[in-house]
Amino acid sequence: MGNENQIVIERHGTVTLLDIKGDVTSASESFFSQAYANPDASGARGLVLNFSEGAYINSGGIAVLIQLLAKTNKTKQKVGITGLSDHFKKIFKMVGITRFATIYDSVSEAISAL
Amino acid sequence: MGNENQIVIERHGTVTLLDIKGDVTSASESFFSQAYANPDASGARGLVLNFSEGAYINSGGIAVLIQLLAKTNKTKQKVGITGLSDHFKKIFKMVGITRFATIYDSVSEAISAL
Amino acid sequence: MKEVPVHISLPSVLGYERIAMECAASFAKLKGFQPDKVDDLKTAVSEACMNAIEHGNRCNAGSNVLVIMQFNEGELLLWVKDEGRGFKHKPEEPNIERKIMRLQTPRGLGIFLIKRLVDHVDFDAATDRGHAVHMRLSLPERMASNAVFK
Amino acid sequence: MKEVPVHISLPSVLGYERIAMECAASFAKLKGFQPDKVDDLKTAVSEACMNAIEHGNRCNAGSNVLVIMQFNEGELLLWVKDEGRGFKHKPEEPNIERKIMRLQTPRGLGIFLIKRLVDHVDFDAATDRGHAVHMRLSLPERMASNAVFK
Ligand SMILES: Nc1ncnc2c1ncn2[C@@H]1O[C@H](COP(=O)(O)OP(=O)(O)O)[C@@H](O)[C@H]1O
Ligand SMILES: Nc1ncnc2c1ncn2[C@@H]1O[C@H](COP(=O)(O)OP(=O)(O)O)[C@@H](O)[C@H]1O
Repeated sequence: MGNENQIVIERHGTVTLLDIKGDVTSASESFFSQAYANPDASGARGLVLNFSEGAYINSGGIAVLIQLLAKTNKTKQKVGITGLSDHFKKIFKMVGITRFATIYDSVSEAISAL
Repeated sequence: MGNENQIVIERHGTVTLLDIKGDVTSASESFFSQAYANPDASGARGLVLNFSEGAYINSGGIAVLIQLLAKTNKTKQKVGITGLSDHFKKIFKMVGITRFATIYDSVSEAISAL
Repeated sequence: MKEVPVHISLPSVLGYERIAMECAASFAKLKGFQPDKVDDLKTAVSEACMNAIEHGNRCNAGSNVLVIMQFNEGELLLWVKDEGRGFKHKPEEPNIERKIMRLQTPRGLGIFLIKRLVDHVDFDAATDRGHAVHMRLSLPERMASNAVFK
Repeated sequence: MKEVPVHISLPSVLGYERIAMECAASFAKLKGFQPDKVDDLKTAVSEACMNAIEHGNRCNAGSNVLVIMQFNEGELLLWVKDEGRGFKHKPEEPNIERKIMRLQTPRGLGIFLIKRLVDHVDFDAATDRGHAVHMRLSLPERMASNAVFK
């Protein structure tokens, strides 16, 4: 597809931050599934997915996110999403992502809410 | 050419700020000459030209700036330039604009230096 | 007078949809569309181009995707053409609950988004050869363009 | 294998150079060029397109400017074609002191900038018809592209 991600994993007590650097497309699939395979992610009570400012996110990337939410829904993990522009907030609502994850304005807000 | 400018004129003692909103192209000519015609600009000891972040500046716009600097050079007004990205700082140096105007990192720095 | 349209042709390689997307964004800005509308168009064009690359041209790098953009009477008109045969069947409506339950593919969101982001779309527009998607985005109040751009 | 090039055709209207500029920027990013190089290319492409619009096609909106972009072996190759006859005479070198003294036109900076911003430029490149400017920008170390983009 044309991009690489770097996903930095950071534990904050029972909540784990996945800091997603780069664009999110179908090429992000392995990066997401590897990040989630980390016990800090799959074992956390809550997950915060922080997207990078100005990132390009397409429907292939949203599909990758849905695959992740399918997993967190099964394990009943709460998911917060941060770093989205107004445009992508709107897109995520349109698609229904916001029924399975909550959008927050900042990482710290998301961490304390989850 | 395809754009309009708004140039806000602000006196700060003997120095006048020309806050240039929008892209700078050959279409900016009348906006620049009108702004300079204002006594607050033509009569100031020093002028600060603040370009907007992310503005598109092309050689036609630089030519408009050179026309202004031809006037300030005659009247021996000092000129400071702010708001440029690293790319346009480089371009302004290449062309030699920096021999007739000084680039500053912020408007307040420019105002106190002039 | 109608302006000569802008044409872009791209190889059918995923990722290249970004070029058409930025081109369309810059065209829309030039015509006076506001940032939120430009963002809508970007996503719509990117999704339509990805479909042309993936489904229309089956990622055959030798096949081109052609994007045509024109502005006329307050409307931005855009075509995305591929060398395929168009839709085999009407795509299933995405359902997020079913996707999360893995009862539906996580994909299948492109058409859904395009429909919601532009003012009009025809997924099976007439074209001399191959298949075309046609979309239209209206400039609110039809003010900016002629006032700001001569 | 050489990739199929990206083509953009624009009407000869000042302002439209921005479309080619954004297209080239997005192509260069896709190929792994760093932001400073992308900015250099943007200015070079914008200036070459403005010249094609103004001097090559004399702002005749019915004449097209064609921009072709290709990436090959670590190099971005770009052509800007107009329908004119090319340079009548070698343009005068810009001299800022003379410009400030009004002994030289304030214009005449485009060619000067293009020469300094790309790795190679030919202002009189061979073309079947009309006139073309050809430029080349090398990817430092030739790493990014093949590693990051399949
Ligand atoms: N240009 C096209 N040519 C042929 N079929 C298409 C085209 N665009 C879309 N389709 C069909 O419509 C389906 C839904 O497309 P879309 O909603 O964009 O999701 P996705 O591409 O993820 O499958 C595709 O799977 C494909 O079968
Ligand atoms: N595509 C072209 N076709 C014909 N002449 C050109 C072309 N590009 C540039 N020129 C000539 O070179 C001169 C210098 O161009 P340039 O440095 O870009 O400055 P400017 O466009 O401001 O004059 C132009 O004035 C024109 O005479």
